[in-house]
Amino acid sequence: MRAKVFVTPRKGILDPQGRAVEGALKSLGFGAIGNVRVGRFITLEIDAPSRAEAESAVRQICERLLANPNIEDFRFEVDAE
Amino acid sequence: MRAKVFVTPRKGILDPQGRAVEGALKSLGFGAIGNVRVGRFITLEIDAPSRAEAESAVRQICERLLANPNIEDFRFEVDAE
Amino acid sequence: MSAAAALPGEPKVDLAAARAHGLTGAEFAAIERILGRVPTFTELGVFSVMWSEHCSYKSSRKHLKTLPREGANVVVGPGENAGAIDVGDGWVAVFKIESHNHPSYVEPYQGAATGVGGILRDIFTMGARPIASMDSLKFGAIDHPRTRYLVNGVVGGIGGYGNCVGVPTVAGEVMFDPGYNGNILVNAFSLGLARREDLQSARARGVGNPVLYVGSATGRDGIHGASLLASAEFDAESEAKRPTVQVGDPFTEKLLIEACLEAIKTGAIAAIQDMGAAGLTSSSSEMAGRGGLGVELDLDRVPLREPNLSPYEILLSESQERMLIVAEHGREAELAAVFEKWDLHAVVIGAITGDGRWRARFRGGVVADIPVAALSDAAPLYDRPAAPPGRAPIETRPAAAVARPEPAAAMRALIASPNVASRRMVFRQYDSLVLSNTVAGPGGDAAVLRIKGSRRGLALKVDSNPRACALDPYLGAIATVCEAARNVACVGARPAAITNCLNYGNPERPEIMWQFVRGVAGLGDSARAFNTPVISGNVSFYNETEGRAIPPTPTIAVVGTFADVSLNIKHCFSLPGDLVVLVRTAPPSLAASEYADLFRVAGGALAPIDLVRERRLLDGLVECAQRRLLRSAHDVSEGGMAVALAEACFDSDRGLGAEIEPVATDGDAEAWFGEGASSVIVSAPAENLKAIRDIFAPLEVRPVGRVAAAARLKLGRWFDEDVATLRRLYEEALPGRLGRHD
Amino acid sequence: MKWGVVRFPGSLDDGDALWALRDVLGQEAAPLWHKEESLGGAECVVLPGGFSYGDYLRCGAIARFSPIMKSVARFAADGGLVLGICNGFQILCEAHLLPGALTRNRSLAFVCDFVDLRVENPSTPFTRAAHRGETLRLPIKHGEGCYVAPEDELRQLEERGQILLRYVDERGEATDAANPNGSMRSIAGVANDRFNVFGLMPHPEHAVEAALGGVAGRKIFESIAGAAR
Ligand SMILES: Nc1ncnc2c1ncn2[C@@H]1O[C@H](COP(=O)(O)OP(=O)(O)O)[C@@H](O)[C@H]1O
Ligand SMILES: [Mg+2]
Repeated sequence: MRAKVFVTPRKGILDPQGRAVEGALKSLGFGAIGNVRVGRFITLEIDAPSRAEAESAVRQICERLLANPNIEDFRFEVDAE
Repeated sequence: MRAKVFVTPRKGILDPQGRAVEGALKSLGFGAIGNVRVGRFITLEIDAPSRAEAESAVRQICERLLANPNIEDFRFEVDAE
Repeated sequence: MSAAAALPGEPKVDLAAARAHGLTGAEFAAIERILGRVPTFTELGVFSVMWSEHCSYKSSRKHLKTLPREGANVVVGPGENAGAIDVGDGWVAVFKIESHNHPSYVEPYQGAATGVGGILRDIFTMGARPIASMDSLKFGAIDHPRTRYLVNGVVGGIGGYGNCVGVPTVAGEVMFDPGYNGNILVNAFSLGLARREDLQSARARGVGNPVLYVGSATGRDGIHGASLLASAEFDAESEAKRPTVQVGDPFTEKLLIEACLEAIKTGAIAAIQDMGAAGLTSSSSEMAGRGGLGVELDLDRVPLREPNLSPYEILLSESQERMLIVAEHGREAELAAVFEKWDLHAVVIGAITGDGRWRARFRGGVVADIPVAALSDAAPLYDRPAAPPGRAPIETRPAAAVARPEPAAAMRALIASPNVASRRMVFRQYDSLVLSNTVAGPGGDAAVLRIKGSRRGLALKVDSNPRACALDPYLGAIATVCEAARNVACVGARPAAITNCLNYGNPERPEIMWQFVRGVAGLGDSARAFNTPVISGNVSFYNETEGRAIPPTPTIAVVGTFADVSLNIKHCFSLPGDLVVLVRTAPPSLAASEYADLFRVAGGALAPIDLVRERRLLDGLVECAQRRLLRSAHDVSEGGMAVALAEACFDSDRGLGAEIEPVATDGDAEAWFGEGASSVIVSAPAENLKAIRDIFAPLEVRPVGRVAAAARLKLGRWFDEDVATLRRLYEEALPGRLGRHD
Repeated sequence: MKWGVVRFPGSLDDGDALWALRDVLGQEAAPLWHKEESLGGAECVVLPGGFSYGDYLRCGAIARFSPIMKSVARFAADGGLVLGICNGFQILCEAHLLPGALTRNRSLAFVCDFVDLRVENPSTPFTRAAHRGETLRLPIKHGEGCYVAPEDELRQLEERGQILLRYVDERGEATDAANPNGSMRSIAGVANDRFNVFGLMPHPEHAVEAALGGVAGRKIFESIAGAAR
């Protein structure tokens, strides 16, 4: 199965990358853009007997490694393929 | 409108981040996981008269700023909200 | 006669295919003669990279042979992966500089990063622990639309890699010039330290010894990358044919450094070499070639990052962070254990043979079978025609089209000009402290490193002077060597040896070849005069875009030694009341100066350089340091004496100034802003003046003023400015032009 | 006193910490390998600077799962002294032995420079050789040193005196211009609420010799050595 994980900076946490992108866009003339947030996008393949088990493994992985709960939120999707 | 952009390391390009995560997961006992690729996930808000125009702006932004065409691919979605 | 069979579905090999691989008709005929048959497609690829300019040095070898390579202190000269000199107490310093110009233009971050990775591997493959790096960077005009992007990428990449492997970047140089708009230069230097008895060789020995592959798996990275890119001019079309970009993995490099140095200690390694340009092919054939032996590789055992790489791809891949090791027979397991400790896997992929052939097997068949010598010594050698351009390139600017600026305004403009202003925004992004050897990091003249457990130390600096080389490639090369050596002597170290990276255009054009030949002659003459042998180096040709070559740019790194590093000298004034003294070999001129460039005035021709006087200056500086006669010494370079005096006041803590008497007609541009001949600004207690004069005689030694307690810089009657104000101009110029970083 | 300096595969300043402790300060110090669990009887464990496991994901994210970190966590729970420098600070935060997190510098660029730091709380085992308000000049070199924590956490840190060091200007004030990485409240170093675990971004081990960056860093090591005695 394939999983996609989205890790985003938690609201209220400074996101200097997002700010830099926004600044660069303004100076390139893309004025109508705002609230840029830059996070991580992780894809992986997982072997699991069921979708539910795959989901539980991916959740664990996110909590333990892929996201830092102090500063980041995560979301994920698992597709059988 | 809101846009989500997914930037991923291009196929065939070395992805040291993905490799490092995979190695860490293996040593944490998540053996059933493979082919980890780490990219970026960017969200932004965009003011545009139509969805088509928003899409064309986001595409431009990806090409010019968000993705490095030498080593990355991108994909995006625009949702009216 | 050899047997190597084509694989099903492989492209046909003929003259057209050879040409597409960058080989000439004559070269293709030579290959057929050597093999006694048409090469396989794999073999064609192998010949094309090994006979490329980048790997074979076919246009430059003849001239490089004229350089002085020997000296009492030389332990390893050119020929191995890097040169080495004896620096005392049983230590040798191993160093080299290399270019990564084209890859950095295409993909600045990864190009520069992998350039650092590559040069580090050349050092630790010799058994030396890398302890310091330098970078020499040439960008296009500062306001060129691509410059900002390239600077950020290149500097980010150098820092990103160097910082993560834990090797401090301690010095370098940055220049902006429209001559590099379409072709930047990124030259990376690295230096390592080893105990003399631990030095390794890349000379294979022992028929039957296994060949081990260690490090990252092989992917399709840079196939026909560095080697072909560096051998063919750049144009819009090649942008489309871009090979897969190499991505650096500094963490794996760090593991390789530690594991290789530990593995070397076991004594189980017979030979070791990194897989650089032309990866597996060049490393295996070069090791076998040096040892006069053969090698057989089993490509099915090569660790792959993705399935289904062809033998052609496996052999030519330039994936980073890979090493090839010839192990002593029967000791593979010992080595494997060391690599396992560092989470790396050593895989046996072949063996050394006695038949002098370079052979590769794949899926049961032989895909390449070539005499080793054909890939190394017997590669083509050219004596390309060299001729000066029809017109002497002296006056490229309209003579005095613009009135010279008022001197105080000129001073302020120079202090903030892109080629003079502080490089802090660049070197602040580099860890210059790790390893605890950095006595003086970036910001002064040369970097100073101590050698732990010894009183000894090293000084290093890299320089280039393309403007002078454009006026006169011979004198320009001499001026460059003088500047790098002077920077090293200014901190009190004795210049000991040179490494160089010769960046030029297309050598197939006689005027470029002439620039190159003259540059090598200048380098040779000055190296002989200073008794600083050239122990390693690199040639980068084809630095052209759409037929326009870069200015000739020999980049020179000089390494100096201290018997007692505690005697090193800083570049800043340190005590009010000290005498400020100008020491120089000849009067300055505006030729090839920043002043002439900035204000578009005619600088005139370069004056001849007297290498005996230059040597006197270097020796004098070292002697003054040893006798503790000086409190500071600073080399006069871009911007001339006036700028050098200002820089000597820019020390954050002390807040000193200087009062300088009129040295010439007030505001005379030649005197204050002239460059060219070697000049040094020193400060010293007044009572040392006589001793200093005696040491430097017959050079001009001229007291010009005093260090002042008040933080103002006064130059004659024409300039009087607060040091803090000047410093702000100096520090804020580059961040202001390139985007501020905080 | 006996020190242990942890060596992860990507540690870089481990040798520097050992050099500072052993060769300069005359302490007894030994490296501790990340794959092992023994702390070798160390009375203070140092987590040095570097990029523990490459740190491509988040600095310190992977290191916290190493065998040695299990022992370090136990050692800290028992009241043992733990000093995390730079990457070590990042690891301690990731391992929840210290509050907060370290994120990309505001400038998005790596920064290597000397900074002035104000000692905010001198009554801890890590700062007792200094006095309140004293300024220490130490080098920093990091790309991810921006300290962040939720507001209420910050308030608590402040109230309990867990903020030990702040970035300040030459007049000793914690201005925005003197903040090299955008850290909240200019925080350069924090301790846990039991004051036996301390993490800081600056590198005291690179400031123990006059010829190489000053001696301000000695204050930290001397405090710890004194506290253990
Ligand atoms: N790219 C760079 N990387 C590291 N240090 C640099 C770089 N460029 C310049 N520096 C440092 O800035 C200082 C000034 O450099 P430069 O102008 O080349 O000096 P000089 O004119 O004496 O040759 C030197 O200490 C040099 O090492
Ligand atoms: Mg220079």
